[in-house]
Amino acid sequence: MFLAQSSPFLKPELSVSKMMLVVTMLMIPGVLTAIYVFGYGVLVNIILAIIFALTFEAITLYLRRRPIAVYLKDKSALLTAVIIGVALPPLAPWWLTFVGLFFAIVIAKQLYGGLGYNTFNPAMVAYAILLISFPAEMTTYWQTPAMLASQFEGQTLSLLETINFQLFAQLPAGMTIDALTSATPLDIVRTAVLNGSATIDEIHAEGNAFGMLGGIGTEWVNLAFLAGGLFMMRKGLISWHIPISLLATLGFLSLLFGSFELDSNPSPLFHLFSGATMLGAFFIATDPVTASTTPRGRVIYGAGIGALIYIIRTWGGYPDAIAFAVLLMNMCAPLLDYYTQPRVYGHKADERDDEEAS
Amino acid sequence: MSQPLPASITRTIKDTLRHLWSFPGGIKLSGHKSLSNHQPISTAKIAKQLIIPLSQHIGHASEPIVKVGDKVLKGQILGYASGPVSAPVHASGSGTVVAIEEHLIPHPSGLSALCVFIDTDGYEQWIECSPLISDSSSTDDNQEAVTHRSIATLSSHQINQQIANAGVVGLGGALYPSAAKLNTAEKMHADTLIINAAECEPYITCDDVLMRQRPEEVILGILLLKKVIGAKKCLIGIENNKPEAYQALLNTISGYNNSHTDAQIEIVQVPTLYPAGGEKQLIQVLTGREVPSQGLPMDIGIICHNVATAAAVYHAVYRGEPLISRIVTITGSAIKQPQNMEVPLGTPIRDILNQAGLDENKVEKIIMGGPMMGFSLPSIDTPVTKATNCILVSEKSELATPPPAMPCIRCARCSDSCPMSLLPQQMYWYAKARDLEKVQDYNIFDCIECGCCSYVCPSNIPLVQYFRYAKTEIWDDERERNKANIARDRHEFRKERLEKAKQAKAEAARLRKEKLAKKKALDAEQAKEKEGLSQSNDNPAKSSSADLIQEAIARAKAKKAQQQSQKKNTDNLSEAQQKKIDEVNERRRKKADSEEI
Amino acid sequence: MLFGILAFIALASVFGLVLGYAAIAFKVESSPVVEQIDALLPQTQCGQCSFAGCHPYAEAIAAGEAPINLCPPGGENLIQSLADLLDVEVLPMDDEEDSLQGPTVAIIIEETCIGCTLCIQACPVDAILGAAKQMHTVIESECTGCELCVAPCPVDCIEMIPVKQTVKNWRWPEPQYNANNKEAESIFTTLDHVLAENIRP
Amino acid sequence: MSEYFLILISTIFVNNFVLVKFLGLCPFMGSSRKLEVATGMALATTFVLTLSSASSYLVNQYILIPLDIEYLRTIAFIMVIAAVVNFTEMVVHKTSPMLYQVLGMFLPLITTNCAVLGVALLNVQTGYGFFESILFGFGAAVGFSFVMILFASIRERLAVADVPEIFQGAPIGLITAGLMSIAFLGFSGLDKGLN
Repeated sequence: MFLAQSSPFLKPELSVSKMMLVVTMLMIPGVLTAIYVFGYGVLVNIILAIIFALTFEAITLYLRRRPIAVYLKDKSALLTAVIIGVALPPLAPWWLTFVGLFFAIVIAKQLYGGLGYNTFNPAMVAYAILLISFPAEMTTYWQTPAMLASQFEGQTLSLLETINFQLFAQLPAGMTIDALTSATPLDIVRTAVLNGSATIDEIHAEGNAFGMLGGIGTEWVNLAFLAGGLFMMRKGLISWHIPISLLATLGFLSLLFGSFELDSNPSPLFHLFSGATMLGAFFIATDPVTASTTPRGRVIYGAGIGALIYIIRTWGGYPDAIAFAVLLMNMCAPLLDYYTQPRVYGHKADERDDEEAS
Repeated sequence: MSQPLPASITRTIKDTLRHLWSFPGGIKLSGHKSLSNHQPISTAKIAKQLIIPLSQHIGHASEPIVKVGDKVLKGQILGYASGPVSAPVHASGSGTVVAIEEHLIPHPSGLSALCVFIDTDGYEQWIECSPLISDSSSTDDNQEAVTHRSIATLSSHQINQQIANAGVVGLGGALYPSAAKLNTAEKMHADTLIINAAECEPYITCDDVLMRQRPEEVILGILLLKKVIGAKKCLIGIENNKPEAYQALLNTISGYNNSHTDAQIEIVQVPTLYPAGGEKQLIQVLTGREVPSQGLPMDIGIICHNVATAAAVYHAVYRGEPLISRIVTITGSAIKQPQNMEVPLGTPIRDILNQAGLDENKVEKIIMGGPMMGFSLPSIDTPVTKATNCILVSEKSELATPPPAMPCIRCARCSDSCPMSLLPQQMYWYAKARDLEKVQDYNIFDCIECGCCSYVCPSNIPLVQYFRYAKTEIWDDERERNKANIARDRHEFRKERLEKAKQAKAEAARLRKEKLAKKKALDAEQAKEKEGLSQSNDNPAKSSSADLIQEAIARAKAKKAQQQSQKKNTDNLSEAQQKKIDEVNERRRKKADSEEI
Repeated sequence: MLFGILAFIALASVFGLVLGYAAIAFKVESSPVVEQIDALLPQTQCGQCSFAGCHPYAEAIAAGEAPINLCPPGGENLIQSLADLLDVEVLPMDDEEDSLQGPTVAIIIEETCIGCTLCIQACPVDAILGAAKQMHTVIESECTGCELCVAPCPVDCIEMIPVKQTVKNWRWPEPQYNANNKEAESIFTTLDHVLAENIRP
Repeated sequence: MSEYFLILISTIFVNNFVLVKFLGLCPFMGSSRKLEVATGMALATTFVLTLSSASSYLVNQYILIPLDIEYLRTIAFIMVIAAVVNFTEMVVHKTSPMLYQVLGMFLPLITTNCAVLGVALLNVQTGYGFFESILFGFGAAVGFSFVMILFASIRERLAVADVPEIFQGAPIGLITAGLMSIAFLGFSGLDKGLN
């Protein structure tokens, strides 16, 4: 039997499934660090998220009459689940994850046609919806980082106790949720600056927000994600454009504005190594489906996210802004793609402008 | 002959000093070239029956001038060139024409085309060849100088005529009649001749072995090409994975360059990066200049030919032999003895595969051309044509059928690897939606179909096939539109004709009636006169003739108006549409001469 | 109250006058949309739209009297481009079955033809040659495949055959083999499919 | 100066007319199938909104208030806007066919748009002066144009996506608009934070 197929006939090793798997694998250092810093809740979140993600994916694929096995095997849902699992508050109740994954997989992904067609980053849609709908749960269930737990005589939960709390909202006797949790560094700084209750130096002195580089606890998580991300870049799984331009813009803006009012503006390092900056820069913003695809477009896309992160963190209504910044730039991606087309071989540089003018 | 420095040394210095440019994208591929490039060029056995397609080139198919039953000699013309862009076809063996009918040809469509069938007699009897330069193989001390002098005595037109008569076409894959290309180049005063010896596709080694084993033919062919267009500069671009071929050419060139400074040929090694052998890419790497979109290399004073074409030119001029055979690489892991074979055109592919040893248990795919740009053969009973540079017979593990295409995840690997800086992801998106206008906005006609995008796609999307699909759909739409234009004209014409006929009929009827009326009136008048009444009858007659004139004028006016109101499709076009049409026309004019890979 | 109404009326009249003046002063002739539509139609003059040719159909569309989906030879592409031109919704083809056939041309079976010229009179584009009592023949390149000549023929000697596929007018098939359509593997990859598709009688 | 800046930021991002105030949804959904059309619509809206906030301010300040007929404000605004826009359309049609091709067919459409009336009424409610009114109208229009063009570019992509059949067209468009709206909530508090 001869096969009629168009050239080329050589096939490389890489596949979507493999790409997704490797990216997920490279999140492991960050995930492990997060578990160390924030306790077993992170692990429970991730496992719950994976279960929910695959279930929702399978159900919607079934309803849409699409081959279930093929699309479950592409592992894109897995990656989304892990990102949501890490991004949610470590002690988030199970239904938060459930609602989040529903919006991520069913609304933001499958209703748009599934893998490759979604306009918005599913994980970030979930996060933003949860943040708007359940602001209390999303900000209070942050377990005190391991570095601070001893200092504040905070209590920690064992794995079983964590599961018990997240699934059934039962704490071991004598423990209160307030004792277990504390505000995130970004939150502390923002509240202080907004209320004018403390200057940066005073927060420093208090020692519950600033670590060596960025936010206490989160700086290690950020470093781990940075390592994973750099490895991805080295392997050619992601191009440098988005993460570098994102981090550069964020750093530059915090440096620029930080040098005016030192009292109310934390250092660039704090911005880069707090919250979900590195996770966002390397694993969320680089989601190829929702990002811009042209070289110039990717630079603008990354820079836009970086700028929005700084703007919303500093002047906006939310302590961390990865989700909104990514969603806002997701919206711009098609337009960016359209207006940043590279010059095609043999065309003049200003040809496109001519076409538009005529 | 003073020789201060050995030529090879000056050459090496020049090479290292020469600035090379690069093209965007491109991919690194493993060459698999050592499979077939160590063996000497073998000769194919003459087949029992030769099947020679009449269209082995871009442009009009040649018109057969032999009849069934004719005896033909080797090298005899079978079909003559039927237009400005066409090439003659010759018999590649002596024998009898047994049929001129449709037969499966090597084409991705699996369609048939008109072929001449020759039952060979085995005598291999040549017709009389008339070379322009006699190729005396006597070991003259200063043979190069002699050769060169004799090239100088020939006129450019003379050489080109010989090339045209020999049916030489671009053997790199474009199949554009060489004589027509040289003609245009000469008219446009191209000053740089670039010889494409890159051969960047994996597996193919036919140019490589040609250069290694017959460098003399290549160089003399190049000198001839240079003479025809009067080029000042000549660059040979060769990928740096062919050191032996490079050395062979270098050794040959140094002789010519030393004896005649005006014969200057520069040979340049370019980095091995697919598709460095694409015409546009090679020009970019060597000169840093870009061929304008929808344009030709000649627009920037460059003409590009393949090494095999140069060798064919040599054969035509020095031996008077038409293009009736070519070197074919037979390779792949399902071939027992991979090799390069000089094959008479028209030989069934089955024959040469058997000669090279086909491992039938292993065969998975049979591809003509390379794995990046070739196509799978519809049948191995198709003949070898001027386009057949390589037959790649793979086993299953070698070139697997791709898994089903997943949706595009917009990872942009395709656009990062595109040597033309296109955005395959966007073109795919719109080709899939059949939004042909948008696809053209994204410059689909700049795509050279090199296959880099499909190769790197993690979703296994057959991008190149989508682009080919979109291109052929666009051409089809154009044909439909042209046809609609013709149909409209004819319909309008018919309506006018019918209208005229009707008017003529009505006119005739009216005239008849008038006559009758006049007659009646006359009769009546006569009767009245008879009755003795004196009354003038001029007025009615006068008025009726005035009416006639009025009517005639009105008719003429109406006709004029009708003619003016005749509309064509092209009358009410927006600027953008007009622009597109111009583009299309431009493209059509130049399409034929596309890239040589 | 009354004052308000009066003031309002005054205001309205002023605007009315200004607009009325502008309507006269800045009058603009509109562009002929009929010709634009006609340029898109395939010009088969087949009358399958129930109008007497393409131009009348274009007039009807422009006047809003006919929907845009009555032209089977134009197919889905035509509907799409008409929808774009007129900025209306894309409609499904009125008669789905007809649009599925590929392009055809008429041929006259020469043995049967009696030379009655009826088909010549029917042909909207004068693509049939012949004279009374002489055998007729179709100019294949001019035939639009409208089938108008088939019915008048008294001896049924006109047949519609598909346009012959050649290497020049062959089109690459759209890739069908993807994750959503795995069954397409056999269709897409085997050459039998290509052969069956392209070598028509 | 910073006050004007804040008006712009507030109307473009924080209180975006379409995504946060849900005004002008009709053209937002209706003319966003193609990027070119949406761009034309956006430009036309910018034009009309700016013009109408200026004219309605003038009518309010110099006709309605002196004559003490503010209770006729809504109807008066509708009339003024309709008249001004129609007049402009005719002038543009006659004088600049190029501009007419971009704006022309949309001008009459937006005349009756709630966003236009909304801007005029909000201007009066907030008690903006002449320049502030114009700025407010312009900012609202820029915000509208911004999301309109983004939305159109997204919808062009969606048109080809493998969206489940029952969600094709308007449904997925509305879901997209909803998600855009959520993204725009990220700007909430920005006007206060900047102040």
